[in-house]
Amino acid sequence: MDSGHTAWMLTASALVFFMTPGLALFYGGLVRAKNLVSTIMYSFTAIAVVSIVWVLWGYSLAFGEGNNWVGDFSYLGLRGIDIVPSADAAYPPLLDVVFQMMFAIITPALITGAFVERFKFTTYLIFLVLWVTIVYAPITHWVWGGGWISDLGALDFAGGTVIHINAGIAAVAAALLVGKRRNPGAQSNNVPFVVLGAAILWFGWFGFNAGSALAADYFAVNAFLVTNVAAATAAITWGLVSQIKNGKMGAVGLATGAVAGLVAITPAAGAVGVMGAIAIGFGAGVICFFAVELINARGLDDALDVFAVHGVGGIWGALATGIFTVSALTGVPGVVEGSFDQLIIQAQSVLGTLVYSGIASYVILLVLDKIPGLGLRVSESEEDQGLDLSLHGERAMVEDGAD
Amino acid sequence: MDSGHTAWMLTASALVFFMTPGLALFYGGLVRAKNLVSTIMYSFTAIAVVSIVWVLWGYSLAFGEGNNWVGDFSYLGLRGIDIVPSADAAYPPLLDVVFQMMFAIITPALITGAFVERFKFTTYLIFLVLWVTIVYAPITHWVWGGGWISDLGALDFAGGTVIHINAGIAAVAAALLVGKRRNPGAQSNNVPFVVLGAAILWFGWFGFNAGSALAADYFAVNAFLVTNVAAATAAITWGLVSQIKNGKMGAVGLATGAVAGLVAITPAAGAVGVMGAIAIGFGAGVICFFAVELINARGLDDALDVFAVHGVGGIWGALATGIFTVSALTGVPGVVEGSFDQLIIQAQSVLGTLVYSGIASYVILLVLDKIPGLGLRVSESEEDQGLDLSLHGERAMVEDGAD
Amino acid sequence: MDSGHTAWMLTASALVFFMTPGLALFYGGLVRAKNLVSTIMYSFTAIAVVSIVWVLWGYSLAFGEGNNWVGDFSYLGLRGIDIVPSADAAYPPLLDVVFQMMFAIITPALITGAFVERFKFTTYLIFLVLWVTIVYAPITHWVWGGGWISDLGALDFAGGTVIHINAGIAAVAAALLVGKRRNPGAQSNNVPFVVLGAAILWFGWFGFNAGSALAADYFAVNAFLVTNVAAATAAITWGLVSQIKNGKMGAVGLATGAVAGLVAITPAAGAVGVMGAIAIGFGAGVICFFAVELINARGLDDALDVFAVHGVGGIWGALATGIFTVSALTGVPGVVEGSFDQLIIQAQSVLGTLVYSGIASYVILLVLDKIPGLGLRVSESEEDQGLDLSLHGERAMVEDGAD
Amino acid sequence: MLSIEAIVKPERVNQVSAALLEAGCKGFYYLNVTGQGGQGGVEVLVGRGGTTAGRSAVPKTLIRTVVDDSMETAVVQAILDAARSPGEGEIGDGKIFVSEVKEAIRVRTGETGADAI
Amino acid sequence: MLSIEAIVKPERVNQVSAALLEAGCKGFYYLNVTGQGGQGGVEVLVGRGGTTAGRSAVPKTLIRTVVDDSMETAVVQAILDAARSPGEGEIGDGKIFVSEVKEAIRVRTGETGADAI
Amino acid sequence: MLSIEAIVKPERVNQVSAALLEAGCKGFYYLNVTGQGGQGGVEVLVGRGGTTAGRSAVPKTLIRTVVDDSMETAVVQAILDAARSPGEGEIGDGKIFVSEVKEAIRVRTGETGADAI
Ligand SMILES: Nc1ncnc2c1ncn2[C@@H]1O[C@H](COP(=O)(O)OP(=O)(O)O)[C@@H](O)[C@H]1O
Ligand SMILES: Nc1ncnc2c1ncn2[C@@H]1O[C@H](COP(=O)(O)OP(=O)(O)O)[C@@H](O)[C@H]1O
Ligand SMILES: Nc1ncnc2c1ncn2[C@@H]1O[C@H](COP(=O)(O)OP(=O)(O)O)[C@@H](O)[C@H]1O
Repeated sequence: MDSGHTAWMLTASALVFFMTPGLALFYGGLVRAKNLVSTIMYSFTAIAVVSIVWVLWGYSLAFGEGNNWVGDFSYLGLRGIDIVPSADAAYPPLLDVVFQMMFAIITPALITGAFVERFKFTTYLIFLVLWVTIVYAPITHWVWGGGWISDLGALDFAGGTVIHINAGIAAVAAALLVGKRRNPGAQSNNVPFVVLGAAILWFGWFGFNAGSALAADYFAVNAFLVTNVAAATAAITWGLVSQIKNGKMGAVGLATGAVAGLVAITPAAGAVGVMGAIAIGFGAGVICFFAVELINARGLDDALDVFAVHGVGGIWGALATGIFTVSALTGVPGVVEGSFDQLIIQAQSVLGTLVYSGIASYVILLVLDKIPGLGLRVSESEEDQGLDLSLHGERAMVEDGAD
Repeated sequence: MDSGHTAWMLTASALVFFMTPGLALFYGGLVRAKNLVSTIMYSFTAIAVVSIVWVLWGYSLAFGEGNNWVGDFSYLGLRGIDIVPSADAAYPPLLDVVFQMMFAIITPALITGAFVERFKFTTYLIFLVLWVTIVYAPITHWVWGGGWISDLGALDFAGGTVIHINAGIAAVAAALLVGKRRNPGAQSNNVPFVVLGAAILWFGWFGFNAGSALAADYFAVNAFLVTNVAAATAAITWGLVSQIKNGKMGAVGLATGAVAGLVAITPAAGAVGVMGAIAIGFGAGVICFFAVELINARGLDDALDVFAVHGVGGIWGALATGIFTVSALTGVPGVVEGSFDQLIIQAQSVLGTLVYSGIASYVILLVLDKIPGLGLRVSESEEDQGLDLSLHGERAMVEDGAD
Repeated sequence: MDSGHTAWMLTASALVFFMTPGLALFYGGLVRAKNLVSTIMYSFTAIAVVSIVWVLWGYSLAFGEGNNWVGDFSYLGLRGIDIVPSADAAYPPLLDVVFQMMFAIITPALITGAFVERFKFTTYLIFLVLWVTIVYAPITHWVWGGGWISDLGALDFAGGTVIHINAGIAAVAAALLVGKRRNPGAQSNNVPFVVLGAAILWFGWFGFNAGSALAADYFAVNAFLVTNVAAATAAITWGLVSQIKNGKMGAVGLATGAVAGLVAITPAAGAVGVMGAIAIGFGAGVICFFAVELINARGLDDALDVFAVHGVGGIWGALATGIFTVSALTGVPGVVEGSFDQLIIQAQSVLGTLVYSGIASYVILLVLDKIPGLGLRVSESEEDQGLDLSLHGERAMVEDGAD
Repeated sequence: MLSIEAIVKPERVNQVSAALLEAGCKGFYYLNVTGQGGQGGVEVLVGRGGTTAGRSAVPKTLIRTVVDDSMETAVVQAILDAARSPGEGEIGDGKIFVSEVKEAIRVRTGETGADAI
Repeated sequence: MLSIEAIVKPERVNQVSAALLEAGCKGFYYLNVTGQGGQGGVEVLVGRGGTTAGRSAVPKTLIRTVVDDSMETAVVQAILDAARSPGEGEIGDGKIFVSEVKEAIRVRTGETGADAI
Repeated sequence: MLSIEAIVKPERVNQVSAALLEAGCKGFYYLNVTGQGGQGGVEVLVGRGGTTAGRSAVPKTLIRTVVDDSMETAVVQAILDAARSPGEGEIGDGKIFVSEVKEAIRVRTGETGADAI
């Protein structure tokens, strides 16, 4: 056992945990004030529900031996995973469970951005359980549990496919099925929360990406560096595009750009150096900016642009990994080193994820919509009143006189 | 010296530090808007005052050789504790001082939840000094400094007795003496602060519990895992009980449930596995929920339910440790492994803490109340106006036109 | 390679990163509500812009061989810095780049406190690039890159000179050139943000100071301890001075005191023990409190007291390091150990920094002011309306009805 | 001149203000208030989610415009149409209050009376 | 119809609104304002806690109800009783302003006049 | 008695309130509103900074004082002077509305009429 690796992985796990509350604030700040509590609740309950699902059967489905497509039930309730590690382990095996749990928590929370301000809370709780089981665990198995994408040799250092493309396409399915808000498009109710949330995401992403080295080694250090550089580049790129187009650079745009950069560097964090990170960040800033425009113009009410940022950003990142990968780091050459092979592999992994997650998420939601007593969408008057008061019986902020 | 252990303990200390500002937000969000600054100040000044008391004499009273009841003055001003560690230490001894300092800070801050919206700030500053000296340091000595509870063989991995039961019963004393608010019960003024505060507490609690392994080892990893699982289980349990009872699940309830789960797992974090954690979390969710109801119905104005959450949750956790302890981890069997011995030891440690802290806290506050010029309670008109303006000369939020 | 040191330096880097968003909130809470977004943007864009400058040429200018005054271009774009470390390195060399990058980000962000509520955003973006290149990188080279201050033997453990005195005097230059606000002095718009921001700064400062040990060793532990104690002492000192002077202790004062204490202990964190920390913290509380008064009375509109807190606090810290340094830690005796030599060296390093940064910052800003199309100051009506709406097209908070 | 004030559901503000402009109002302002009427309040959780309390106060928005006497009927009708919930309307849809204004002055120019509004 | 507005201490709102209902008001609304009167302001810290400044403005709550002319005395008395600080009252307890309302309309039904309030 | 209300730019509130006191007002209050008039709204970014939307609503502050009839001209003039932007004034500088108040009562003492304001 290496206490240094263990120390870093403990820290990284805590950092990734912190991302979901960060996301709660980020998303919460972007919606209308009357849906702030509701938006926070989607993320917060993801922590509560997925943690339990994960230790009971999620981890087993993702990391159990199984086959090429899904794990098995050998680790049900974590039995068979020793608390006391074997002598030659770098760190205790439960630490994998912990670190991966944090990823499983944030992924469905990301999806909620698509359907904020109108999704039924009770149905959402059930959706969480089903989606993690049916969509998240298998795809994790594909990439990290010995499934077909890992066999393919796809590079996905910290989960661009598993987390971001997956959440992004599920968001499209959700936005399609839940339908447009009665009144889409509004100013963010709380810009400081948006920025603080984005900052916590960024902070936690150091654990996400550098932690994915699974050791306190030079991979972790490089991942840390490129993560910061890509996020910074994407943030300022987004800002400058906005400045050129609208004559103004706003904090919401900058924060969104940063997130887009973080998403894009995620699969590449173990594969590129600092120049690759600048390229990936720049690409994320430009591509995701226009993806937001385009998708909004299409009339899909993916309220907080989950697909444009996480889906498109994730796809860009996965492909860019195939473009910019440095063979000194990954052992495989990318397009800039003259080989298109890796790019094609990356594209296959992207496609597989898009197809499976898109269809499976759609079906899950469709079924939930049809089950009597469930359904995806709140009533018109609940939506009008805001979900905070109508579903949760709370107002986000109450001033004195109004007490 | 092991740099990995040192790295983790440094990190854990920082995480535990961060809990007190988290508590400030958590408590601050729960009160009326006119007392937000005041509530934050109670926690924030605890950091300032207790840090100093701790290095001057607090640490010495807690960890000095002393006797079964209290330490001594051998480490006054930390003299005798070498900056440069001996060769065979796992980490520098000052790191113990640091880590323990963070515990000493948050414990009195927890108490303040009982008396927010009406406790005199200047008296509070004096209370801080006295309480840490007279109540906190001795009880710490009992459990971790070689005192009677440690002799007894009680299991208290991360301080369920020292921190939570202790603060919980002191809260009762304080609520009794300071009396009811003129107008108890109100909506939380800021739900996002409540959630953010709870999230910071949760995040920091990984340092609190996993740091209490005092090493980056498998105890730390297991503690990390069970901490998260217990908190998650308690949160969703609380939410579901609320849903069943009121037809609504609110963010304040969920956050409170999470804290109850964190409290309950604290003494058990080194003693139980993941299934024990689910049981403890579930118990915390149900028991603390009804404890809140019951205590409110009794008419004790423990404003932010410190006893119901930290006292009752801590007692449940201490006893549950005796129930679910796995001998593979602790060397002693619990009730589920067929022995009641540990449960009885746990109960004794709970009782000792309740009695001593309850009485000593009561006496300290009583004396402060009687001293001319001090007193516990602000004037009626100060309470009406809100403590922010009347005691601190600040308004939590000032909008433009009101500038 | 030592995985423990690497783990701690990764963590410390993340912590220091988090300080800048903390600063955004801290500063954001202190201004008028109509400038909250704008104030946050200054800090947030510093992260985005400086990260890029740093990896492209900033690091090279600071840490390239060069001469006594400035580095060179040998590390341009980080070429020549190996991702894979040599066998005998304590941690990968890129980790130095990362850790130092976080320092380079926060320093210009600190300056912005001087000119909030009126500085032109587009000019600021250019200022960031120039200032980091022309002022920050050279001074870093002086102290840590083998320049004249390091030759002198000055003690600056974590950057009191490089960061705080440097930012403080640049703030004076900026305040002079941008001129007074139309309406200086107002209540803070959001005290909870001020406190949360200060808490994040404090939390991150553990990475800043203890990370500057560049290892998870006893220096780090001691730095951690004295950082906390100095901050605590300065906070409560500030509060008590305010209590004595005004009969009230406010949260903004306490938070400012804490920051002053953190600033002052920065250069001394590797040189003093806990008693020295109390002395330094106490001095910071008193000196910076009256520095604020004095400077305000002079009519310099350094809006958020950057010079009084970071400049004066930094000077006090640098000198105090010469006074309280313990030869057991640093190998050199301080005034309390009977030697004035170190104090004189410290004074020289302070003076050098004041003169160079003061003049260079003034010239940079003067030039920016004169360039047609740039200029430092927004128009009167933009200032009146608030920079959030006029420059960024965003309102910090939008309530429902106003949507 | 008349002051026409409507207390409406917050989610109707955009519609109501558009309707005012269409009806020919030159200006208006709105603000958030907390109100109680026939609606009997909204249920909220208090404490830690343990109890629901019938709350007497609901977030509303007050929107006000000052218009010429001649516009009264048109403006009132515009508000009624825009503020009423779909269907038959709901309790809580709000109230309109009309009162006299003696004088109006434009700050920029000092103009008074009908010219000022 | 009359509009009765009271500017009171924020901490009295619950009492005042209960008193209004008891006095027979059918509806009311309230909002936070910042006011100055005889009270001369409250002292606040400005800057970094270095200086106290006498501030001219104090948080107050305005509560307003529209009632039938006949209810004037009863409602005013109810407010006076509920809003006055214990003892002899304090500076800052507030003001009540009464003015005429020409017309009231219920949005849901379009009813007017006394039926609407 | 008269109620004099001014909707002004938020950044003018301190000046206007000082002017009111100077003109002899005994009390006033103010609150934030969102308004639209000739100014045509302010441009804001919506979504992720991708698009600017002409917004119809601008933050304004409403300041109100109740005074004796005799003070009307003085108070209106004081507001005009304090609220107008430097130079020739700007669109958005605001409006003043004057209306009748039937009665004023001081909560503390129960005094009515001119004594109460
Ligand atoms: N008499 C009144 N005076 C002042 N405000 C009133 C009065 N009656 C109703 N309101 C306001 O109008 C809002 C809607 O009133 P309500 O009675 O619920 O609507 P409706 O009559 O259409 O059912 C209330 O929340 C309250 O703020
Ligand atoms: N003439 C007035 N016009 C408008 N508002 C007023 C007036 N006089 C007082 N107020 C409001 O009433 C509040 C209480 O007034 P104050 O004079 O302090 O009370 P009291 O007269 O009972 O001592 C003030 O804060 C202010 O908001
Ligand atoms: N007829 C009106 N009724 C109510 N409020 C109005 C009216 N006209 C203007 N206002 C308010 O006054 C503010 C300033 O009006 P505006 O027309 O922009 O000023 P100006 O007439 O000086 O150019 C507006 O934002 C709005 O809140």
